[in-house]
Amino acid sequence: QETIKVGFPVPLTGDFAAYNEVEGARCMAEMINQDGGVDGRMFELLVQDTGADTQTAISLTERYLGEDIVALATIPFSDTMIPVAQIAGSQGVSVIQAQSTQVEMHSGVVDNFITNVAPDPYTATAAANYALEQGVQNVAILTSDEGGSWSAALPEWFAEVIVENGGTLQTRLNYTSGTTDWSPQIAELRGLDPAPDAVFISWAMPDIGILIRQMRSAGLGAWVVGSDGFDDPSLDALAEEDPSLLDKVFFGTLAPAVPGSRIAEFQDQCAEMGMEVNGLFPSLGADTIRIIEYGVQTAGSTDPAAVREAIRNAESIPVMSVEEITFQDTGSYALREIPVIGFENGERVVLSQEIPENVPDWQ
Amino acid sequence: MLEVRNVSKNFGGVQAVQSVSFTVGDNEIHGLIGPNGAGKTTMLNLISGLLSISGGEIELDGTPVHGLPAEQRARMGIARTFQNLRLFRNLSVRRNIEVAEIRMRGSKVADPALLSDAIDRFGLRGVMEHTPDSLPYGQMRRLEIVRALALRPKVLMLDEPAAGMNHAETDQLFENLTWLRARHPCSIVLIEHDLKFIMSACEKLTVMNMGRLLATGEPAEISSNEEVIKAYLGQGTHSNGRTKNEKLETDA
Amino acid sequence: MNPSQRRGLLGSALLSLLILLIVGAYYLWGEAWQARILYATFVNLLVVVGLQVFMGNANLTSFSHAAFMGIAAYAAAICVTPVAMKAISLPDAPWGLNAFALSPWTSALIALGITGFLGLLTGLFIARLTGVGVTIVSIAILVIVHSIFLHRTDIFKGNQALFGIPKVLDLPQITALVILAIFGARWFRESRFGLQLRACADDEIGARAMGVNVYRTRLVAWVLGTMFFAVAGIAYAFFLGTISARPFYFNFVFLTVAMLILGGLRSVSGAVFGTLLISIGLETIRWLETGPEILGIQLPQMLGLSGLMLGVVIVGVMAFLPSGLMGNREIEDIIRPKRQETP
Amino acid sequence: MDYAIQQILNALSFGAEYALIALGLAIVFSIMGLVNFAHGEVIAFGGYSMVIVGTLLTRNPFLLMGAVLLACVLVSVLLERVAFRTVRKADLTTGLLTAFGVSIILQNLFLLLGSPRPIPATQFIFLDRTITLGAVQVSSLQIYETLATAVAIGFLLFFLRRTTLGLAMRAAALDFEMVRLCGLRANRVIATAFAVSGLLAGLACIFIMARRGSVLPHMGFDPVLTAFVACVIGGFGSLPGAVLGGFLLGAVEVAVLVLLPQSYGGLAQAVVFALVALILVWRPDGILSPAREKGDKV
Amino acid sequence: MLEIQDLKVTHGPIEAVHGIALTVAEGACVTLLGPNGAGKTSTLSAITGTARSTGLIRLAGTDISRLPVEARAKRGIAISPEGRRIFSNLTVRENLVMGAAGRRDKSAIGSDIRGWFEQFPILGERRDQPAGTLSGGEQQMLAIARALMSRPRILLLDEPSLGLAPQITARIFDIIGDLKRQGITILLVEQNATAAIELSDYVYVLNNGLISSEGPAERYGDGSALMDQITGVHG
Ligand SMILES: Nc1ncnc2c1ncn2[C@@H]1O[C@H](COP(=O)(O)OP(=O)(O)OP(=O)(O)O)[C@@H](O)[C@H]1O
Ligand SMILES: Nc1ncnc2c1ncn2[C@@H]1O[C@H](COP(=O)(O)OP(=O)(O)OP(=O)(O)O)[C@@H](O)[C@H]1O
Ligand SMILES: [Mg+2]
Ligand SMILES: [Mg+2]
Repeated sequence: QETIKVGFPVPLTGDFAAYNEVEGARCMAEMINQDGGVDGRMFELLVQDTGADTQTAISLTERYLGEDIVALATIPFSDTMIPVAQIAGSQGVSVIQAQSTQVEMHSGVVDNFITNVAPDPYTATAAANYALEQGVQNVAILTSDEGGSWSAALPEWFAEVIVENGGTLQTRLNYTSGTTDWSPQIAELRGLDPAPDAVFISWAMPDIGILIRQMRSAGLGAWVVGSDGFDDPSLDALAEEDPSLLDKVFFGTLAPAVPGSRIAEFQDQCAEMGMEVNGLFPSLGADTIRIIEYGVQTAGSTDPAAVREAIRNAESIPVMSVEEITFQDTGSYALREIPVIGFENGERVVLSQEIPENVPDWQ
Repeated sequence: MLEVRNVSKNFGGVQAVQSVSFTVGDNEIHGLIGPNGAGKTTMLNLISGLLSISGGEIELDGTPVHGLPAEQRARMGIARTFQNLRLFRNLSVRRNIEVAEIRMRGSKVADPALLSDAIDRFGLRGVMEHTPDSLPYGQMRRLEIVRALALRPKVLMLDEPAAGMNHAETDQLFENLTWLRARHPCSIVLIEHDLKFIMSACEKLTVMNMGRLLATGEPAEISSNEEVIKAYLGQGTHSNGRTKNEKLETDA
Repeated sequence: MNPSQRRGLLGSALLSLLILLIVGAYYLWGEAWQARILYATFVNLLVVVGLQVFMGNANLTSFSHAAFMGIAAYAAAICVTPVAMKAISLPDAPWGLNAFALSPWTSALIALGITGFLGLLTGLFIARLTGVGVTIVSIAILVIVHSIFLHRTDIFKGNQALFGIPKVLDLPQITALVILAIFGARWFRESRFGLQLRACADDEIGARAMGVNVYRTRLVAWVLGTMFFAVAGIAYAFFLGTISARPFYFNFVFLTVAMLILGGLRSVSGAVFGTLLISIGLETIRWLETGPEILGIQLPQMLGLSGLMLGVVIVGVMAFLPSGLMGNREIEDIIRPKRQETP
Repeated sequence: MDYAIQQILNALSFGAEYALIALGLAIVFSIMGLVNFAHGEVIAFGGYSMVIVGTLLTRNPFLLMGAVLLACVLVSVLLERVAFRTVRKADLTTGLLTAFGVSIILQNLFLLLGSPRPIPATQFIFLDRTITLGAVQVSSLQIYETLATAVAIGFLLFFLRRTTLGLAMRAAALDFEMVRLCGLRANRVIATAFAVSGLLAGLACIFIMARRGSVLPHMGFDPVLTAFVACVIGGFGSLPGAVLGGFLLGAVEVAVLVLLPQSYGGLAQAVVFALVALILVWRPDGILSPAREKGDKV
Repeated sequence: MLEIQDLKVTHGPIEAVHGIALTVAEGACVTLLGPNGAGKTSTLSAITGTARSTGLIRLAGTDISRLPVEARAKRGIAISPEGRRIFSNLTVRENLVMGAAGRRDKSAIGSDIRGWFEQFPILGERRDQPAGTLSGGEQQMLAIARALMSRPRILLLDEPSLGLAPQITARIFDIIGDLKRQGITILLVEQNATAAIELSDYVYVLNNGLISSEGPAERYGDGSALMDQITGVHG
């Protein structure tokens, strides 16, 4: 019986190891295999570490292509995804990425790319919509060039939606990664008149933890709004110190990973099977497997092109993180509900969940 | 001809050289002597350009050189050795010499056989592929001289070339210098504390003391100069016979 | 040509033979995907040999090579990418950068020119410094260039991909470049500049007193080194088709410096051996990391081993072989030791 | 006006942190000519020990501080023993590269045994309280840090200039064997230097942890890179130079952040490093020491 | 005081001294003569422990050949080494303090330093200058003074007159004479055979790593007979 081979030339070490989608993918593949596979076909994951190096990812890709894979996934950065997709494309194989939100993957540069999530403007819009509901008018955004469009353009999209709805963008402030002292930026924020209602930053731990803490102790009560970078278990540590620190914090993200959600349930199941899956990003790997499962089932074969065709044409594909996603209208990214997550007594709660309609023009 | 006129040098508060003048004639072996710390090495550094002068002038064959960088002076023919050896540790003896010779490659080298003869004469032939570290001290000193010679110097300045050598070796050095002068006529400035060596080798002496010029002249004049005796040679008042010996040798 | 230059030619020829043997082995027995690894190794080899030119001969530590490589890669990429592609990848580029496309040759020449010019400009500063000063300023160059790549996203796309670069080069071409580089670096080492630079490294004052213009010698080596990095950068862009700022930063610097010092920075052969050894070693470790089965024994997964090993190699070499595998020797010194002249 | 004072205070606090780290680098450099890039990993090690001790033994912040200091001192001395002792006689390049190697090893160990994610450790956060003085706000941490730096520099200067052990440290940098010939256990002298540097790293670690509340494998790299630059501006190996360089960098960094138009904000680091490069070209031996003429002397 | 048997000294693969025996009696001054490269410095390095050696080295009856360098120094061996090896970044004064670093009676250090500044006034003038900027001869004086700052039981001097002006050379030999009278044991390596022999009680001549001749100083007269032996000029 043939197997369903999926290649994972991904960073298991180095600065980007936290993306590790293999964790979720392994667990989901194991679950499906234990249930007898996809019409008797078992999943087989080919995994090797790239240390986030593009060259290595590419040579591993070529190697996996020689082993009849159905699809492959790699680090969610376009500088690696594009060449990997180009090479995979030459053999008809698709790249199915679980976490990639970068917009330029959808500019038509490759046609064999599918991502399980929606691009950055969607998260920005969902967050902005919720902020507007809370009466936010005046916003300040913090940007950095270091995270690509995620950290530089995403805040702008957020501001665009706010401004379109009658709000004001008061200022843009800049920062660099590894900031452990935000005093200069906070001094600037304190100088704003009127005081901002919300501060948007698309960034990650630990820097944002420090920012939130320093803002609060400097007496700045504005909402702190963010994107999927906030979706990290270590943010919850702030609640241990003082749950009220997180009271006015929320973020738009890729999928709802809150207590009681499907993702949390999945993580529990994995833990029972002895496979540790931590955090949102690794869990999303399970969606990749579910998407491929659907494709293989529908196509009735492991021919990569047929599988991709099946996935793109599906009205609805059931995945782990949400009930369903679809690629019918978009071709390369999933239209799915974007959750906005906030905190109640330090616990994550879903504040809103929608497929935003008013996404700024990004294409 | 090298002419030093009213040259001074101070390091912060230390007046290492104060308005010193002397002339080294063509083809002359000129001794530069004086007590420790008199400023001899400093004077060499000033002439070779490793230190910039605080005042005065230095001329080589009538061209002022005191404004030029050290490497340019070396190319003009001011070569030197160092009191604390400065050989290229990771280069073989051959290549140590080559570094100095390279400068000459563009121009037509006068007397191409000079180096080869010097290498034989100074006993380096057998160690051409060795690195300096593995050589005995005396041989390193000789290598410094040959290396300086590769610049085909007009003025060759030697800073205590006989330090650490015994009498036999000093004698041999003396012979080598004599040979050298016959083979490659040039002015030689010689700093030494071995008075016997100085007195027999030099045609002219300049004595420095505490940064100042004390006297300059023929060895015979110098050795009978009261001030020089007082400041440098010593008056034989010491308890052991050593200084008397030295005097004797001086007179010889 | 003097004897050391003749030996230099011999040594370069031997190293080239080694390179050709490796490439030959690939064509005979290799699998397609290994071509990538080989190509990447050769790009690194270009960089490491270029590093040897300055770091090895001057015995100064510089970390800016990744920056120069990046500059050349971007310059070549921006010039060569077809206009239609640039409309997608660089829609906001200023100064009409996205309105023209040049032939690969012209693009490469422009990239070399720009990098060389910047090499000269930075060299004017670097050549004045010694010791840690050089390291610091080189780090400054690396950080500044990286910041600009990140900041001017309209031109460089920052950490995002600049894609659509046509694939111009392949294994045969880079093999030729590597061989050229080896001859070049060896020629430099044995040239008057190389010799003078090595003398400066041992004793700067001594060298000046021997008529060596320290400043100019360092400058020449620095600029020449940047040309090697430029070629490597162009080769990188012309093969991969996609570049970003990420690979041209500290990680790459560490890797290449480790390669250089394993082989021994004083020798070109050392640079070559170091690169080959570390590349092979990393491939092996990468395979071991994933927990393969050897002789029926299932090894555990050991992630992070490759990074660890890189550090261990650096520390180990520095401690036990401070001048690297080759030290002062070149390949021909091992195969045909110098005859000692009899006195 | 208040705003200006506020930003000046910020600059001081940035500077104090750099100065503290730079001191740790400078002391090792002045003793054995080693550019210790692994200093940042010593700091990170302090952070990880805090996590371990904090979860296993005690959550008492003061005991934890002791544990962090001890851990940093121990690991610093251990590094000297296993890695740096072998390259003691080697030249600058060798030492620098060894330190790089050690830094890579430690970072990967943290990754392997710890996690690529930040691990929270929030026990020191209580140090970071905002104090309002009129319209100006200062963090208590900023005050502690500036004080700690001042005390450290005072103590170190006294130690190096006035005690035999201090003298021996400086002497060992020049001629290790000769120090032994003078009858001193030179190994111990150098170990002491590393212990002092570890202590400084521990102090810096406490302040950093108080600010960020979590550890990361590469958390030490950036601050040490900056501190390294501070050292060089001040004249490598000079302790007052390190402090001065640290404060100067802090000032430049805040100034660039505040004065540069926000659209150029991404270039802040570039501007800082460009300034550094220019300073170095102007004064190769650091701003404190005008280029000294040495002639043929060493 | 010092007794050496079958001493072999190696520098890496090179054996510089091939098995020599040597005795320095308590309070005596013994001179080691020999051409360049004979192994004189190597012998001294073996005694201080800075060179690798085999054989017996006994100081005041105890075998010290296994002791580390600093322990030997603590037992009273001091050296003014070849190449002077002053601490160039430390000031002149600090160099002297370093010399006394192993000493227990800290109180007398200050007066000892003043004593040396009287002996060598130029050093006094340069007391706060980095020692690296001293002239060659000044450094030599400093090296000797530093060795004596430890108040050693046995003093090893490696070519103390190297680079010194005649007057200072004379002074150095005077000082050595004084030290001898004070009962300090001295092992002297010198190129200046005449002066050295005059001072010393016993003489060893080293050639190519072996002792080629030895005897009481008187036997060598003014040393001129030795000149023929000490000819090993390389080349
Ligand atoms: N770079 C410097 N900085 C400060 N003082 C210096 C420097 N170089 C030399 N001096 C001082 O200048 C004086 C002259 O030194 P110099 O080396 O010229 O003496 P010298 O005549 O060569 O003595 P010797 O015979 O002992 O070698 C010395 O007292 C020395 O301390
Ligand atoms: N560090 C070393 N490495 C290799 N060889 C050495 C080393 N030190 C000394 N030698 C060799 O050992 C031999 C003896 O050297 P040593 O320095 O003991 O001679 P010496 O009698 O003190 O001579 P000099 O009068 O020149 O000081 C020489 O041939 C020398 O080349
Ligand atoms: Mg002198
Ligand atoms: Mg000797």
